[in-house]
Amino acid sequence: MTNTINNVEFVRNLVEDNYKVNKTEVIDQYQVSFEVEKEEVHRLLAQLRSEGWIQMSYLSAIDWIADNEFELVYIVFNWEKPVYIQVRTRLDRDNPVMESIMPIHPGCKYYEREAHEYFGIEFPGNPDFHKPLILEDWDDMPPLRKDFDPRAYSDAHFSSREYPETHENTLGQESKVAQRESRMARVFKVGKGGKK
Amino acid sequence: MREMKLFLGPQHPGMHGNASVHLFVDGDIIKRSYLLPGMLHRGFEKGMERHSWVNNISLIPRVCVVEPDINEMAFAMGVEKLAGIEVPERAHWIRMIVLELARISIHLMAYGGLGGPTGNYTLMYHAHADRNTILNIFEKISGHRVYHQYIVPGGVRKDLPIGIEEDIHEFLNDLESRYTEYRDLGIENPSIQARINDTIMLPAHVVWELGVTGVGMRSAVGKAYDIRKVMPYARYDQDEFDVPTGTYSDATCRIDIKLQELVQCIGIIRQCLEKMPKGEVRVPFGKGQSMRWTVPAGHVYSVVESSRGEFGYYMVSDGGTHPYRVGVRGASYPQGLLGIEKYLPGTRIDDAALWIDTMGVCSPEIDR
Amino acid sequence: MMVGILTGFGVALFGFVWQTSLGGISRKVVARLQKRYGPKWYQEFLDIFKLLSKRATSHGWIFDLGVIMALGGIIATAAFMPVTNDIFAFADFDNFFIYVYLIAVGMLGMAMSASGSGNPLASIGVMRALTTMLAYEVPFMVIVMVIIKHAGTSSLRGIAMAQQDAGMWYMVALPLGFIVAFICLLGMLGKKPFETYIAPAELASGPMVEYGGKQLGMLFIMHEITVFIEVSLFVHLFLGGAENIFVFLLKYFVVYSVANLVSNVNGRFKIDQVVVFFYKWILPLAMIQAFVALYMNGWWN
Amino acid sequence: MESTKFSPITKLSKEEVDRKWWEIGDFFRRNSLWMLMYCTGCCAIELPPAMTSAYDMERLGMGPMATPRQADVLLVTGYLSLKTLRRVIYTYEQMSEPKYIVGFGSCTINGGIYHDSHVVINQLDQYIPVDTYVAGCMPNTEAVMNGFIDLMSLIKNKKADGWKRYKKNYEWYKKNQIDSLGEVQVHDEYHQ
Repeated sequence: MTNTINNVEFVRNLVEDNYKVNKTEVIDQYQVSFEVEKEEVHRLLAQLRSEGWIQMSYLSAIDWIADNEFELVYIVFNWEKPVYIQVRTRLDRDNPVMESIMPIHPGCKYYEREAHEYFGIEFPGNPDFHKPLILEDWDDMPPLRKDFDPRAYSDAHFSSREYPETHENTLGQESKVAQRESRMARVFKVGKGGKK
Repeated sequence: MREMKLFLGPQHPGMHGNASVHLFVDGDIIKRSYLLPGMLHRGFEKGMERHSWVNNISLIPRVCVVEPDINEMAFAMGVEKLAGIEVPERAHWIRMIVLELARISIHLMAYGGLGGPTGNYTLMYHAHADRNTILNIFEKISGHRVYHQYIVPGGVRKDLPIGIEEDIHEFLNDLESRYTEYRDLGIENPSIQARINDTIMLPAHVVWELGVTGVGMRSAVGKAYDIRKVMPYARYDQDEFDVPTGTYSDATCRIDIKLQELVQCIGIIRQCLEKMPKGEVRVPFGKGQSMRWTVPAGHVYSVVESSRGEFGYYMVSDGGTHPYRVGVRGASYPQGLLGIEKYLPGTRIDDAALWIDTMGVCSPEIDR
Repeated sequence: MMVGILTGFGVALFGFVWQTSLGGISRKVVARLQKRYGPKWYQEFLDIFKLLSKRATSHGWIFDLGVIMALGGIIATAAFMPVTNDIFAFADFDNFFIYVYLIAVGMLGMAMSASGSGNPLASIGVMRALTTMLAYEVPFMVIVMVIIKHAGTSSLRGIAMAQQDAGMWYMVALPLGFIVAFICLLGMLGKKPFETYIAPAELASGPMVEYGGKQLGMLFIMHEITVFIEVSLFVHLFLGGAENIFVFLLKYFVVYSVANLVSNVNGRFKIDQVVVFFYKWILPLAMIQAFVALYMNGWWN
Repeated sequence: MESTKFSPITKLSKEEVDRKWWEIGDFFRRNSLWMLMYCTGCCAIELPPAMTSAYDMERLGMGPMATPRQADVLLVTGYLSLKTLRRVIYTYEQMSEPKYIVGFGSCTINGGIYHDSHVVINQLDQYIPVDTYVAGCMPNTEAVMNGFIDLMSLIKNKKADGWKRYKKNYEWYKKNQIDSLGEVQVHDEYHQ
């Protein structure tokens, strides 16, 4: 294996010369991540594929709800020059549309379907991205968005087992409830900035 | 013959996981087939965002039930890379022992799984008997047979119990002595060879198109593409082991590669047991309040070589006490969904269950 | 006549009880082969009576009639089966072709009810059962014809007496024929190398997919008696019948456990491989044996 | 004076005769339980060691069966997502009476580690009648074998009557199922 340091250098020069890269991060000698504009993703992935980064490892999205954006991540890998390249782009959160990359990597047809189902991102070009894949008869918003609360959905739809609070004293010990309450009180006092 | 619809459905003796394959059959030949995933979906990635970094240690191994240690290792390495923790030397070697023991147990289960669809139940019984010895060793090491929660960010939960080396050595010698018997019962058995020779092919262009990794890729491309060699983690670079490869990838070649990998794992564990230094096993994280431990912001994709291929965790942290986003790249995702849709048609019904086993499709990884 | 009918039922009942207990014992033998203990020896009885105690859904009258026809046909066949030289139901009705004809009645009954159950897996299983039957019947018939030609009579007891008088079993006299017949026996019993029609991994136990409590119990009884017929047929044809009951039981036990052990170390063939295997390897062997036995009657008689 | 040797034979009423036959049937049902080969969740990884040479379930007379028609025990192993629960209900209703259910792991008792997940039900008992539970998040294989022996003793003293409960208050179960699952009808994407 060639020395991995110059692999990362090779990748950085290759990408930064021909594309407008917002941010570059070298995580370690095996991983590099680039933030690129939405329009350049296809060209970048096609060129990386021709350079040898042929395997599409992962495709998913992150929901930055604070700045109202989705972030799509494509991770490609080259077994000859072992560097994982993360290509990240930002999409607007209200109508997230991203051209499908099936012509470049046919293997990511189901990754895109899953991203659509979990985040609601449209992938025109992928023949059946809108079909339900994992969830069946799902009536709520796409579940992996940050503003979806699974606990509320679970309490609303599924009844859970109630455990009675009555702890009857079978062994004749003196009750421990008082100790428990005083300990909880101390914990809250500490929690609210009280001295240790 | 009009086209019939059959279900290699969620409830089927040939289907090991819990996914439903819809087969459109003409006579015995499969015309179209679709995998319907989602039976084992439990909102795992959403659950990760609701648990703190330390709570996730108990949720992580429950992703893929067949190889929990691979998930723990990938999660631990990711968190260490984000937080910049340096794991003590002995922990590296203990992690390698646990990972390789897990790899032996998975290969035994996969080899025993070959007995199910082909009908040779004796092979399945023998393989599961040996796998159970490994589970007992794991119970001694970590207290639980299947979900160990043993590899944690910062090293290993606690040191190996005293006297575990003898158990491991005894098991390895016993397994090695019966290796030829295993080969005769399975791969050299003419009635099973009739089922797996020159069938269920995986040509090289399909490997690149689907993104198949691991044994499938190594058996088709012929190069030693193994993450333990290409991107060595946890002292794999200080161990001598070679990676078996092949170019003509039919079911026999893939199963043969798995058996040769089994032998390599035995060699790795023996070297680890000798080279393991004494000393610390774990670096504590989060100065006492481990529930409020925060990991600095960043993106990382940590990868581990599982028995079925490249198993990756894509982790994003925004500096809080909870992971912001965790994506799991299952090793059998490409073969499972796209592979079954494009490359299962054309085989017979009897080969469907065998196709799913030898390709290593594991449905909990696909649904998460 | 009445005595004949009663002994006929006696033989069928004996065949069922003996084969079921032998099935339990052979499950323990196979368990030891697989490094475990295995069930109680009377486990097969427990399974059958448990099935008979359960309520089950019925898929129409063809489904139920077929099961009754299958069980009736098989019990009728077992009634004609001679156990030893002097224990038999009907003196001159133990002709070989009676068994071939009556077994077909049982098998067709089961095929009719399986396809009546409406499950596509069951119909595929039935198709496979008939093709496997086609595959192993032809070589078996060739060998049996040779035996009948040589023994001069086609009555089972006659063949057994011929072997006992000559003191030379057909196993030794027709070695190739013995091997061919044993492999065909594996096919008849539905043992592992040729078990494609009840393959759980592909067809979820083939024709027996839709059978529930009582029907499945009756099918299990039918299967046990079928195994009894086939193995005792094999014993009479090749191992020279039996003078007394213990010799018969011993020969039966040896043949059945050898077939069981062979089957438990082999995988399953696919359906086309089964037919190709029989017609490419077993049929020529049977032909060679027939040619040697009929035209080159030199060295052994 | 009547002879004390032959006490008059008390004429058993019809119910007692049925109960006697049912007890004999219970003996056979208890000693030859057939489990359904259906790995619904992640606790199913403890079944192979239980079935094979390590713990050998066949000693208890249990064996895996291929289809719901032939099986009498449905092992609900592990958590149940909505999709799996629809198919488990389908399978349960196909099984022949008398049928039993064993719930594996804490996910069938109270949702376990996925109690806050939007796809996993929290309490299996609301949807199908469960006869006995095996606790533990992945119960140990010994616990699995103990669960089977518990089921056998339940059958012995006639407490394993889940299928009777299901028949008696069928509407209650159906209402719970419809509330949580929307509809129990299974129509997949590829149903033509």
